[in-house]
Amino acid sequence: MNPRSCVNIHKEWDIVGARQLGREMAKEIGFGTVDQARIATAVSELARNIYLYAKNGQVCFEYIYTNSQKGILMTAVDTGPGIKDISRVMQDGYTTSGGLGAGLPGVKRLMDEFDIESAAGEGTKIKAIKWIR
Amino acid sequence: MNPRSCVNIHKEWDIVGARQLGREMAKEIGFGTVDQARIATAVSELARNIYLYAKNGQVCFEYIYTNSQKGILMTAVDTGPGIKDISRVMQDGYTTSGGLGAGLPGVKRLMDEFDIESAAGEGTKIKAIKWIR
Amino acid sequence: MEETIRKNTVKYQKLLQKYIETQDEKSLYDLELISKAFIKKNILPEELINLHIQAMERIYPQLLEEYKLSMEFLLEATVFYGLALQEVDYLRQEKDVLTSEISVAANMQKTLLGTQRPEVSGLDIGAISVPAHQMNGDYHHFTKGSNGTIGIAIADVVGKGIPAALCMSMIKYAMDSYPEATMSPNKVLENLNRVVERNIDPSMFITMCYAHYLPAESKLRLSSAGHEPGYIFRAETEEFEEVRAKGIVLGVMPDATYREYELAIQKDDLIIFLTDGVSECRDGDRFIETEELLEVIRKYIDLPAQELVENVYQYFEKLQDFQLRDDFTLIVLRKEV
Amino acid sequence: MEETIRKNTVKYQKLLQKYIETQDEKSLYDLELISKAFIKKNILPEELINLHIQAMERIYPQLLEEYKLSMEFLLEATVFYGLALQEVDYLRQEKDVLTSEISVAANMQKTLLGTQRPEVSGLDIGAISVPAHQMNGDYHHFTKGSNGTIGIAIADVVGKGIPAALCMSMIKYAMDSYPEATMSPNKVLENLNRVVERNIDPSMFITMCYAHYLPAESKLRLSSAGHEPGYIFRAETEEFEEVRAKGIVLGVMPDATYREYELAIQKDDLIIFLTDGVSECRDGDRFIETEELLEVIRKYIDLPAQELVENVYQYFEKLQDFQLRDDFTLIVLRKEV
Amino acid sequence: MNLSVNVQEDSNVKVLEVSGEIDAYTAPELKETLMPLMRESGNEIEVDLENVQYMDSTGLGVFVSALKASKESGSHYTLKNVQDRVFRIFEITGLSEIIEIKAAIRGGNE
Ligand SMILES: [Mn+2]
Ligand SMILES: [Mn+2]
Ligand SMILES: [Mn+2]
Ligand SMILES: [Mn+2]
Repeated sequence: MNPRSCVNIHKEWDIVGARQLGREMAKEIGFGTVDQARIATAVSELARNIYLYAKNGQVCFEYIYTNSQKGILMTAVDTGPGIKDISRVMQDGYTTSGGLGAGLPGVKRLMDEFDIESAAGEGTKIKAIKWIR
Repeated sequence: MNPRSCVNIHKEWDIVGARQLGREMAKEIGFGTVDQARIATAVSELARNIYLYAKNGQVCFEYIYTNSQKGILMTAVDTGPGIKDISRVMQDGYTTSGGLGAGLPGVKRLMDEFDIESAAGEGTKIKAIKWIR
Repeated sequence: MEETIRKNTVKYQKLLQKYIETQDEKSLYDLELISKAFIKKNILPEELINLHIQAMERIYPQLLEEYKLSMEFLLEATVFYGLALQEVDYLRQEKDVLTSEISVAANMQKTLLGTQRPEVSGLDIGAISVPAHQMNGDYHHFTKGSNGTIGIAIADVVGKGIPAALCMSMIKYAMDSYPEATMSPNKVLENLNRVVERNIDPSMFITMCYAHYLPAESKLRLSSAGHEPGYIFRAETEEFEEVRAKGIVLGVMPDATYREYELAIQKDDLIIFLTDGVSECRDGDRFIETEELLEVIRKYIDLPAQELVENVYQYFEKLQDFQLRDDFTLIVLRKEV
Repeated sequence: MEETIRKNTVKYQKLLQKYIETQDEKSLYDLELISKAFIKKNILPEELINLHIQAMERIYPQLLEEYKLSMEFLLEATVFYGLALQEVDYLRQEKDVLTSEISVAANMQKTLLGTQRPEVSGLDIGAISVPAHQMNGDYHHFTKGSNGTIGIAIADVVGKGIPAALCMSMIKYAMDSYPEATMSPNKVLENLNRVVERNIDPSMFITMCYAHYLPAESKLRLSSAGHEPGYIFRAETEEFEEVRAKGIVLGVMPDATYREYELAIQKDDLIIFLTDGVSECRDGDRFIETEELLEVIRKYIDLPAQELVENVYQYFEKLQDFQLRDDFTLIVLRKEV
Repeated sequence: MNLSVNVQEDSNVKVLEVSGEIDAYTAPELKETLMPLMRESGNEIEVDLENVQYMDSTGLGVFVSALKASKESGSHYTLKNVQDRVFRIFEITGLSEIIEIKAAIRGGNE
């Protein structure tokens, strides 16, 4: 069985909750200190996006396994305004955080796999995976 | 009186000697840890340039004082091939160190004032000042 | 910067102390916010380490000498990280300057190459030209002669981007000096070829198709300088007919000559011109086949000409994940009467 | 990357231990070399901190728990520094793509605008044109008519860089279509003005001076479209004479007309044409004065024409700290007989 | 070098007080303020260049496009207090013939 744990994001404090859950699950399955910190940072970015732009949403974590690897999958879902121009927000240098290399391109860098689906008016769904090295 | 101390640069080991002298003089006059490290790094870059491209040269240090400030002045002189296109080597991104942000633009950043004179075939003279904050 | 550091030293120290005592996630979240602010204010990694050292010295005044030394060592190791980081600002500025310069040039090019679809009763014309980058290396142009002849030019410079765009303007200015409507298509190409050959870089060339549509006679006369073949959709059979015209590209042979082809056009026939940015669209690593392109055109064939070309463009834009690999130009003319 | 870290962990640990024991500069120098290698291999700051933690744990197995926690905290603080650093790579790549595209275009432009100084016995011609950025928004061109007339064109588009360069090619192609040698200077400008006015962006214009030198009659005929005044150095008096010709810039008034001026040239006189990139050089925040420019020219006045212009250029290049603010074009003609 | 543009409304006349250097980097700022006013119909605008010591051809370009826009909108502008170095380039380019520069209060040129 592969339990899935989620944190609802409504207020800023929930970002901390999501980070904590993500970090604990990452530690549990065997990620090192550096990767724990990176996963927590990625969670922050996703949760903060929900908090700032969609107001309501959820960040979920689950373990994933392949024949040769194990890792953590995080899913951030919201029913906010959605992203009109995905290629633009995924552009490096274009970040809501004013060019810190963060934002969604930052999440993509911190994690190993990244996928985004969004429709204007319908919300956004982001999946990101980090594998244990 | 303002004594001037110099280190001749012939071999790689001399780079270490120049760093040491620069750091000691910087510490002596009251620079903090961060600035000591930056000054040492700037010395490294200048001394290494001499060692790699001019073979022979000298790095000198002296204290300088104005009414309101005191600081350290370093002078790197060589009689090497000189720099043909100064504007090009002073360009960011163009560095002999392969884009680490170092090279001469790096020295300029690490120090507060920077001046370069060079003539092809006659060698190069670089002056750089760091003021105590 | 000094000010920010001083203000944040206390905050950092408190957070650090709290974290050492409780290891709570909240302190780490607050730390994230501080560290972001640091980067925004250009506080370099070595300064962060120094701030950490100072905080530790206050929290643990009896800290081991070895610890302090180890931190000085670490600080030293981060100086180059700081230097590398400072390049971000510089690079971003440089890139912005170039990008804005290019966008000004792209706008100029738009003004310069702007062409109006001529209003001709009984002829429905649609045209779209979208550059892969900011500047267009495809060219198209319409003219309407006093005798009613419609001139249609479509061209593609080798490559794309700024060099292609620069080259493109050559065609524009050279064409400006010709009495197009009265000069036969092959003569237009022969003249252009001489200009291009004289002025173009040896590694470049231009493909071009020039056509006259004669409404009174319902005839299309065209010549091609190595350009992508066009098509005629025959209303009667509902089949596409390839319009292949022989001729060498512009800019290679100083004295090239071109043949003129003549085709009869029937009511409701559709004349199609395009550049290889249309015919060589890619779906992932796969190139689309001609049949596929024609099927897409067929799909929208009943639409007014301008809607037709726009729909075809949108189809391929999406197929290619919104990233054009080459300039895309598509022109259609429908004989309505 | 893993591999580099592993290899360097041992080295880092040894250096750290040595430094803690002896505090020698040599370890710090070696550390510098390692840290440079780390950055080159994209080892991020948080990984460096982690490597430091591991080294310390090995050197001091009984290290305080507080120390370890403080280092974890520091590691966390550096994650954003790592992200910002990664942007450097990305930005550098983007910039390189643009720069190389522009440099291809700049080379094309050089081929395109290339002009030969005509060989005329008794006339020594020197010309230099250096763009401030990669592409040139200044234009100059020489022609030699069958009647011996030397045509000299010098022009400057508003602004510099790519947009100016794109615009510049308009002059080139339009000029190509004129029988320059037999058309009077004012007619050349009037014709060009119509082309420019039709095609140029409303916020742009071009200044231009067009001249004919008639060796047989020792006369200079010229017209100016708002261009920077030229000079004649009179050998007899050793004084500079300003050549101010009235006329509005190209591209503003559709039906502008230009006056033709005629000057007699004596043996050893020097005719000087320039763009405002020469006359508006800056020394720091100070603009040079006309007298200063003329003094510099005077300094090199005995040199052959080409050496003269090159020396003047080098003088101002150095004065401006090797950073041209505008395209720089200087032409001189010396009547030797 | 920065450029600042202040708009003063002074009994039917809008006065643009410009100060700083007008070059390729700052000209867009002037353009953003001046052009919308020029495109509106019936505006009377004075551009005060007393505090502009330097202007390059990009700056002239702004005034050229303002002139072209004014022909369509029927708005009108004049320049005043133009400094010597700046006036020189209006003169050289022949633009002083088609752009109204208020001679009476032109600082230092008369
Ligand atoms: Mn192309
Ligand atoms: Mn193509
Ligand atoms: Mn220019
Ligand atoms: Mn200029």
